[in-house]
Amino acid sequence: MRAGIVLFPGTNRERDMALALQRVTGHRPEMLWHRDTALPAGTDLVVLPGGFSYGDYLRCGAMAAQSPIMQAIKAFADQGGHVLGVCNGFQMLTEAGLLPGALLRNATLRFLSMDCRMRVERTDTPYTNRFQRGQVFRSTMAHGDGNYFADDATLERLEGEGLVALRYATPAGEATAAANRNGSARNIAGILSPNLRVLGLMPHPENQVDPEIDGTDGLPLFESLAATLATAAA
Amino acid sequence: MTQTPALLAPERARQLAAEYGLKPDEYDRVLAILGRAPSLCELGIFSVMWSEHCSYKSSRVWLKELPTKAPWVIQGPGENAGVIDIGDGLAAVFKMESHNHPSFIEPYQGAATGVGGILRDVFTMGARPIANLNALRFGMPDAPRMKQVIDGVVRGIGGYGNCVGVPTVGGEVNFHPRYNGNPLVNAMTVGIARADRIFTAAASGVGNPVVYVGSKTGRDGIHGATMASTEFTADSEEKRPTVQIGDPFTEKLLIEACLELMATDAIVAIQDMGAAGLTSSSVEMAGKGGMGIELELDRVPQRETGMTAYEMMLSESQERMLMILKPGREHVAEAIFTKWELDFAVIGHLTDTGRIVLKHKGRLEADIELAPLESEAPLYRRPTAETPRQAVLDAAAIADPVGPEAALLTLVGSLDLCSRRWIWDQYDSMVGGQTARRPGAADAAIVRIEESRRALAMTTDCTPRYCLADPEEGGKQAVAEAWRNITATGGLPLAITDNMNFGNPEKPEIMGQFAAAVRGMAAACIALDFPVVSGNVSLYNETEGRGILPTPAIGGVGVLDDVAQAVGLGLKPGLDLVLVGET
Amino acid sequence: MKVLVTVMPKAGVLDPQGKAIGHALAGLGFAGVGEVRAGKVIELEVAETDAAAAKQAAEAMARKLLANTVIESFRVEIA
Amino acid sequence: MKVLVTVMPKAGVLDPQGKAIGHALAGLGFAGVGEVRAGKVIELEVAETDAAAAKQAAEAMARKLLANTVIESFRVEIA
Ligand SMILES: Nc1ncnc2c1ncn2[C@@H]1O[C@H](COP(=O)(O)OP(=O)(O)O)[C@@H](O)[C@H]1O
Repeated sequence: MRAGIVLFPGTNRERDMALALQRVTGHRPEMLWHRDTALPAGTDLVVLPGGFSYGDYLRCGAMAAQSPIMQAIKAFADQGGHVLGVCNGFQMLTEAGLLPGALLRNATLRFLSMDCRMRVERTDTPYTNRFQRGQVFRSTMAHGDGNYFADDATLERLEGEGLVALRYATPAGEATAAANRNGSARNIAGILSPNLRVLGLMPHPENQVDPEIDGTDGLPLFESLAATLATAAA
Repeated sequence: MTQTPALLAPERARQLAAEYGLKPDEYDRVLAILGRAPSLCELGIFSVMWSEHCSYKSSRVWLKELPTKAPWVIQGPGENAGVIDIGDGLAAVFKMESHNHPSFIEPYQGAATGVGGILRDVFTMGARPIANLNALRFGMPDAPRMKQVIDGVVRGIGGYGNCVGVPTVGGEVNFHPRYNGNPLVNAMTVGIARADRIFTAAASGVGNPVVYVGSKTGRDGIHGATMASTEFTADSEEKRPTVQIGDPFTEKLLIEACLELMATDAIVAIQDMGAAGLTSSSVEMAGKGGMGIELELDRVPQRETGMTAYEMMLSESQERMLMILKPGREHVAEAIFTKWELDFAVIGHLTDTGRIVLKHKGRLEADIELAPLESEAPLYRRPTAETPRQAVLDAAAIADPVGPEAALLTLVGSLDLCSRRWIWDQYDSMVGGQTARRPGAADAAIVRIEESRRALAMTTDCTPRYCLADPEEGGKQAVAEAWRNITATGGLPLAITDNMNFGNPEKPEIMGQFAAAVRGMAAACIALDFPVVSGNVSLYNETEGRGILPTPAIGGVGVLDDVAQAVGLGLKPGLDLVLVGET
Repeated sequence: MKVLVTVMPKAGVLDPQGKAIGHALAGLGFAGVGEVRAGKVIELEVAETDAAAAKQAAEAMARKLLANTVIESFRVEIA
Repeated sequence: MKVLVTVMPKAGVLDPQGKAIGHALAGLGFAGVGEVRAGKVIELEVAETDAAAAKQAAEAMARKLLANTVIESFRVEIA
């Protein structure tokens, strides 16, 4: 796997993400700069990590979505490249139009930093093939604007095409309102592009990859990617 | 260029000095040092440098009693933050600082800028901040404005820490009516540096450039007294002293840019612009190095038009740093700061005159000899009155009116003991991916050091009602509790920082509390081999003419050689409970 | 010249902030307040001296950056 | 009746959001943009039918809740 993590002014979870990827690939991914206009040759995964790009001013991810590197990432995605956006990265993907909808202010109007659980809606994707279908895994969220919104037609299309990857759920796997702390439409925690290669999600599975820190619940996501991209490269 | 700045008329100067908080005899010393009347700018510099906040004039004689040495102490009090050796060539850099008054005026911004300030103290020394903690004291929730204060302070701490990407991993909160009009907001930052790459503030090298980086300077926080000054003629709205607003986004860029520059060999000395920003940073850097400094204020990046020398020197605009660079390295630094989209300006150079010389618009605005500014600074051993000892209660003689079950429920539901989850649920405690024990999970927070097996255990502690009853025992207890909290996680306690929050030091009973608390802290620190490496003093905390509870907040840091040794609070079925110590 | 760009949540888009404000106003005893919507206003000082041209430029800025038309609508005024 | 309350950072108070927006607009190639200030607008639907009374009520709401007068100023308009 040749992964690149994009650094924007205000990005702050790039090192967390690098450690998670290193754990599954054995080597450090490359750091890319928001002003770059091209991706390094041979890149097969671009990660837009969490943080507060441009301070979350105006709208989360809005200014980052206009960065020079985003043109290259759009082209990369159009050609079937894998793009993972986590938290602020998910917000950028919607702002850049790579994924539909928008992330609104949390329904509680507060920053939410806490455990959450997500149900895996399908396992035939590059990001989820190491999970069991319907498996519930724990992660942490840390965001002020993670309330997924899309109009009804878009939501119907996402559901119809099976593009909802992850939903907030109880430990027993029920997508209840109580499990949905930020108020997201239909408990949506993460969505995919139609070719299943672009994933945006709000929680931080990169913080659950180490038994000494906070358990390894998030590790299958990265193992899935490593498996997918190892096969692709072979 | 004239040889002396425009001087204030003698009567006017004396009157302004009083307005700026200089006592008559303090002002006489100003006159003696200068040998003439001051300019407005000079008077401003004396008044901030000799303020309680910058000079520690009431507390210094007592603070000297605290033990500050141990084989593992690399840097004790006196720099921007304390530094200890934690093994493997690594150092922990930490300090705690108060932002009490600003947090009452504007809770969100006051608390946010408090976090920003303490972060700068730590990364200034070359450390990457890896954890934030806090120690909060609020009034009763039903007191006027207090709910907004509590909400604003918590949001402000989270808003700043979350955005800069430093996990907020611990803290403590108390409620008491004596904080109704004067809440306490103490913020602590812990960073990690290479033990052989610590940066300090002492300037050296005649001719070396003085460089300003970060945000532009505005009229933020310039003390209200200036409004009365007839120097200003423009409309008052425009000249109003304004609240400092935090910009954590800029701070994040500043952290990355400074650490990037520190990896080169361009920096001679560096200091953040905290309270009285440009004044204290330039005076301290030159003073510590025994140098002179000359600044061209026209080159200071300015956010507003028409700023005077006085305003620039006293501005408390946030997210700014001052550096001395090696000759010819300006371009290295400029490239880095431009990449991070921050302001960068060479605003002066070091001299061998031992004086601070400020020029603005072709005029000399200040020319002060630095040595006496420090050596002649007022220092007081204020009268103290011992806190009367209270009779020891006989536990056996106290009836139990409610029974243990009801008592337990009352305790668990009390403000001081109820769950703090609603607070830490707003703080990102995981960013960085190294938090092994978050709030609520252990007696001290545990954060692993990247690319190392080692971890730090960190805690903040103080029980103000103990300190009220007996400040000496309360001081001891606060240190001991920090030590115990670290020990209980498997950590080896190494050193503390402190934040001494007290009332009006001119009242003997308050100064007595202060002296006794220091005595107690010192005794505990010596007994536990737990030295003080940094700290902060906040005096004049009064609510309705009454001092707050004496609150010597302690921030403790310890090390675990291997994060796998960390012990948390969670009980597992089948384990035995063992009680250690006398009950 | 000063240009004001006002950005509001679109009808049908959840506005938790507006809802919370409405709730708080009722709690403070302000009666007769119906729907509350919370939006943003961005005040731009522009060098352009022709009002129509300034308005057009501000509209372009709004479409490109200041508003997210998936969830927001905007209007531009010359102040 | 609809009432608009516009809340802006006071003159002289740092506006990091406005600064970042200005920076981004310049980066996108919009020339001639000077100072940018970012504020909030709150749109209230009120039962009151007398414009002066509605304005007065909204001013009271702004002072009490909608604006933080330590750092923000506000203006009220009838839409
Ligand atoms: N202001 C705060 N910020 C972050 N964490 C806090 C704060 N106050 C309390 N906590 C956390 O809540 C937990 C319980 O606090 P406290 O009752 O003071 O603990 P203890 O008595 O064990 O020191 C601790 O993990 C502490 O770090």
